[in-house]
Amino acid sequence: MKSAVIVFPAANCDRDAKVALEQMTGQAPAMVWHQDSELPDVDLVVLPGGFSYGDYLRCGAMASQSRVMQAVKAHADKGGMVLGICNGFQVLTESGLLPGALMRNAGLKFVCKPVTLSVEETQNAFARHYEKGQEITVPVAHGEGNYYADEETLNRLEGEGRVVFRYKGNPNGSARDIAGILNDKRNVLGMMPHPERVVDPVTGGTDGRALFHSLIETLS
Amino acid sequence: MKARVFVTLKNGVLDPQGKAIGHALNGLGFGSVGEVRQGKVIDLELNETDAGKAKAELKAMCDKLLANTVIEKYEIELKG
Amino acid sequence: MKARVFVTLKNGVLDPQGKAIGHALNGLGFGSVGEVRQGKVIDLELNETDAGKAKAELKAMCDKLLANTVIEKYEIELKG
Amino acid sequence: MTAITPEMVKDHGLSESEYQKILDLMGRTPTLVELGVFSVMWSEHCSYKSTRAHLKKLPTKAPWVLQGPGENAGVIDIGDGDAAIFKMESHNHPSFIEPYQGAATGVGGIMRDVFTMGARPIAMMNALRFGEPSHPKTRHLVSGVVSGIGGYGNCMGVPTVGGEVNFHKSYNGNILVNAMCVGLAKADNIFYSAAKGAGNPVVYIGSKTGRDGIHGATMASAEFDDASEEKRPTVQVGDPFTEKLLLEACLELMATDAIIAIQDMGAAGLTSSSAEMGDKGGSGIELDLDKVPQREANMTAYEMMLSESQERMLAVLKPGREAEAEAIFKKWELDFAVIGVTTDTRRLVVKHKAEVVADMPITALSDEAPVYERPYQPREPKGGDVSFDKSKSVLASLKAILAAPDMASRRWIWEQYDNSVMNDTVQHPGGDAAVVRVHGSSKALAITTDVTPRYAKADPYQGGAQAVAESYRNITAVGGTPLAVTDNLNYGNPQKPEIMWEIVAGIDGIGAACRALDYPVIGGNCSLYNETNGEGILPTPAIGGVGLLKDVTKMATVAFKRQGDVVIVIGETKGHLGQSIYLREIEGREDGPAPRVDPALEKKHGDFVRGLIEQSRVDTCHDVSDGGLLVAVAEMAIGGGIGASIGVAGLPEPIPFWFGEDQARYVIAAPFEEADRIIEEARAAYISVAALGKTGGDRLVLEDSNSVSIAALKAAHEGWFPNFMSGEEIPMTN
Ligand SMILES: Nc1ncnc2c1ncn2[C@@H]1O[C@H](COP(=O)(O)OP(=O)(O)O)[C@@H](O)[C@H]1O
Ligand SMILES: [Mg+2]
Repeated sequence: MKSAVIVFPAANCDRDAKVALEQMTGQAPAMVWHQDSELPDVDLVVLPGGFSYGDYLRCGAMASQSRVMQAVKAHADKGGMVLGICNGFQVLTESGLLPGALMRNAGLKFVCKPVTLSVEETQNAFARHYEKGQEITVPVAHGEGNYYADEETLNRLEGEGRVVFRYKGNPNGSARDIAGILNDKRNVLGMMPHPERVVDPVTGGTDGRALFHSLIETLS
Repeated sequence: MKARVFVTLKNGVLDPQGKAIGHALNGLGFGSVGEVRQGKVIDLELNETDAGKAKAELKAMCDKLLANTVIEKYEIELKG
Repeated sequence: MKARVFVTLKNGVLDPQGKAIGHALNGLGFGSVGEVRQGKVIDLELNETDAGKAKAELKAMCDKLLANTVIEKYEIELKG
Repeated sequence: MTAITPEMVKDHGLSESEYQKILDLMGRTPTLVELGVFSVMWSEHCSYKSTRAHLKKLPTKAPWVLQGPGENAGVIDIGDGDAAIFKMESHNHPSFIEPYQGAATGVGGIMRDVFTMGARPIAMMNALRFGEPSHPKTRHLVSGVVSGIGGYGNCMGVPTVGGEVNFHKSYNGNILVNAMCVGLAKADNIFYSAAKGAGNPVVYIGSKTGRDGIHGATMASAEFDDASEEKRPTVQVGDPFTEKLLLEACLELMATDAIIAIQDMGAAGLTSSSAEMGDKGGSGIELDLDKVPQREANMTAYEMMLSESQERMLAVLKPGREAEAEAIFKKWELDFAVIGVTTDTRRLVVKHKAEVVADMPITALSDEAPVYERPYQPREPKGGDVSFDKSKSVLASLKAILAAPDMASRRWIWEQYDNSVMNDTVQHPGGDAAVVRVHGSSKALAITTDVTPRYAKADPYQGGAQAVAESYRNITAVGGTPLAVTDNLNYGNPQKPEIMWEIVAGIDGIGAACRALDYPVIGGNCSLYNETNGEGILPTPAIGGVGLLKDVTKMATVAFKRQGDVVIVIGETKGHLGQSIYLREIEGREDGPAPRVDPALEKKHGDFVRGLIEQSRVDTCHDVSDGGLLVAVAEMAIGGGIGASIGVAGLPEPIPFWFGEDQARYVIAAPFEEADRIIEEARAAYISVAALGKTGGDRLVLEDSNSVSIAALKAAHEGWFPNFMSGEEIPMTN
């Protein structure tokens, strides 16, 4: 599986994403600068977590307008896989690749802690190595992860099996405990928790590995 | 010309920050305070003298970047 | 009565957000945009009919909670 | 040209004799710009004029110390060509005035100190002191400071992994915000601030200069009174986004060999960075202020020289490398300008609008800065009453202590900090020391900050020594070898002899402990004049310690891990109740002498415990500090969600035994056979050791009789902070 990580200014989890991909796939991802207008030939594009553009104005807003996002959209349109983690999820909603919006946490505070997620859907490229209903522990670290969409959109997401992860013990007020969703073509996943932080037992667990395994299996 | 853009949450979208402010004001003894909503104000200097053009440009800026119209609405004010 | 309070950074105080927004707008091709400053707008419902009293109360709220006058200034607008 | 009046001299915080010295050094009346430069360079903050003579007594050397005090941060060798670079610094006064921005810019400042030396920051710590919880400002300050630290650190993508918090009325009008940054570099690629050589370009990088915090450095050295809250000068606003770009751009430039010297612009911005770089390099510096990137129109030379705008650096490049450097900064969309040149004159020359506005010998700003041997007046260390009500229930007291403001869990704070970004945090906040892996290796750094101000008040010497000892223990308890410390000496007004004595004795205590423990001081910061309306804070010499774990998989943690482990205390329990949490929380008195530190014993016990961890014989360990033995055991039980049954046959006085704060102690837990061997070995080494009981169940059972559920202890411990803060105002972020 060939992958790329987009480097937005101050999206500071780009290295974490790179290390996790390297560890899981045995292959270093291409690091793509936000001002590049083309992507290398890859199967998976990762929009990493962090604070692109300082999260100024709105999280992900400025990054969604950067040049490279045109290429990411084209990649997604062609059916290429896109994974947006945390700030990356925010970039995906801001750029319209995923529906809804991520608002300030209901508790108004940044929250960093391991949370329990239930895997809701496994019939997709990102979660097939999990079991439906499986509970996994993955950390969150965000100030604006409160997923919002109108009722109709929420119903559609649920009806179409596009809610992949749900919180058990909602840390941010997210609608219907949503932690991660797919686009309608099921090739774009956005999630607030950080799977790349749980691939190494020394630093917090291995519950994120299955996500990468799923992608590797799908894409190679 | 100068312009001011207000970006506020749409009606119906929950505003926990506004609520917290209201709560805090009540707690400080400002009993007359009812609902509170918080938004953003963005002041811009524009190198543009035509009001019509300025408005159109500002609208484009809002749609593209300044507001997320899934949750927010905006108002534009020109200040001569 | 309804009121709107603007809380903005004092002149001369660095506004990183405003700076970044201006930069982004220029980058998006809005070349006419000069300086940009971002602030907060707070809309309040007040259970008070006397404009003078309302103003005084709002001023107290700003001084006490809504603004940090070390770096911020505020404006109050009554909306009938 | 502006004539200098006695009022202006006074407004610049210079005494008459200091001004006379300036006249002598200059041989003429200074210009206004020169007066401003003197005032900041000779301020307490920059010149350490009250403490310099005493700081010299601290031990600063060891074979692994690559750089001691005197640079932007200290550097230690951690093997395999790796170096750890760290420093701690205060942002007390700005944080009291504007808690969010004050704390945020404090974080930004200390990060720059570390990355200016070529290190990538990998961990942040914060040592905080607030007023009493009941004080009307406390909640607002806690909320603002914590969100400011998080706001900046989280955005930088550097994990904030620990710290400490105390509440005490002496901080009601003067909180303390001390931030520590630890970074990693290659030992052969460290950058220093000595601007050697003449004719080299001096370049400015980062944000533009505005009228921020002008005279911040002198403010940081002036006492607060009620009026100053009104006429406070502007506080700087932090821009973590720009700092993140600055970090990446600097590291990129540092990967080339274009840099001769580099230094961040901290307090007193352009003035102190240029003067210090010239001083260290034995060169002169000529600046042309017209070239300085400016945020505001019509800035004067005075304003530019004294501005404390954040996120800026000054560097000296090899000639001809400007374009290469500029390309890097342009790529990161940062300002870059050649604003001067090094000379061989040893003078700082500043030009503005084709006029020389300052021309002064650099040594006048450094070597010639005043040094004071301020008089000090020893006070008898506190003795006094440690009587207590013997009828009080031990377990009820335990529960109350676990929920006391100084003892309750700090989870409410650390969950607002991204403590796992960079994916190398091995031990998160909540343990004795944070453990952060050296990226790509199996070794790790252990990091802690410590001081017990109430001890330092009762006995400044012992308080200083105890801070070092506790930091040594915290690192040992996770299995680390303590290597070096940075200090942050927070005290009151040094012009008062009784406070000056607190400072002198504190430094002596720190020095003695560091010497005995082979734990040198490689950097530090002094924050004096921490008083409000003439009342000093508790002396607070915070110690930031760093140690090394060679194999991170052997790390120990506080939490009980198995049922049936034997709980062992290492070190002697005499039952020292003086200045204990017990006396304060249960008896309502801050009384008695501080516990005494025996550094030789600390070393002996520390080496023993660390040996057990390194040999993989012990994975569960907690040092005994605030609250004493029973609190330590309870924290281990809460951490693991496993109870214990403990007791000691024939205890004459349970209260001092369980709550006394004797030093040099650890609690460990190990399976039965291993425990037996450990006890035997300890005895053979003449180390005081005792088995307290066994882990198991879900209750803490004392002397086979009374018990309390771990769930109840946990609820008490976890509950206080969120309950206290629930009356909180809204965090004022964007
Ligand atoms: N301000 C803070 N930020 C992050 N973590 C903190 C803070 N204050 C305390 N902690 C964490 O809480 C735990 C307990 O702190 P403390 O009681 O000071 O530990 P110790 O007694 O071992 O020195 C430690 O892991 C510490 O790092
Ligand atoms: Mg400890």
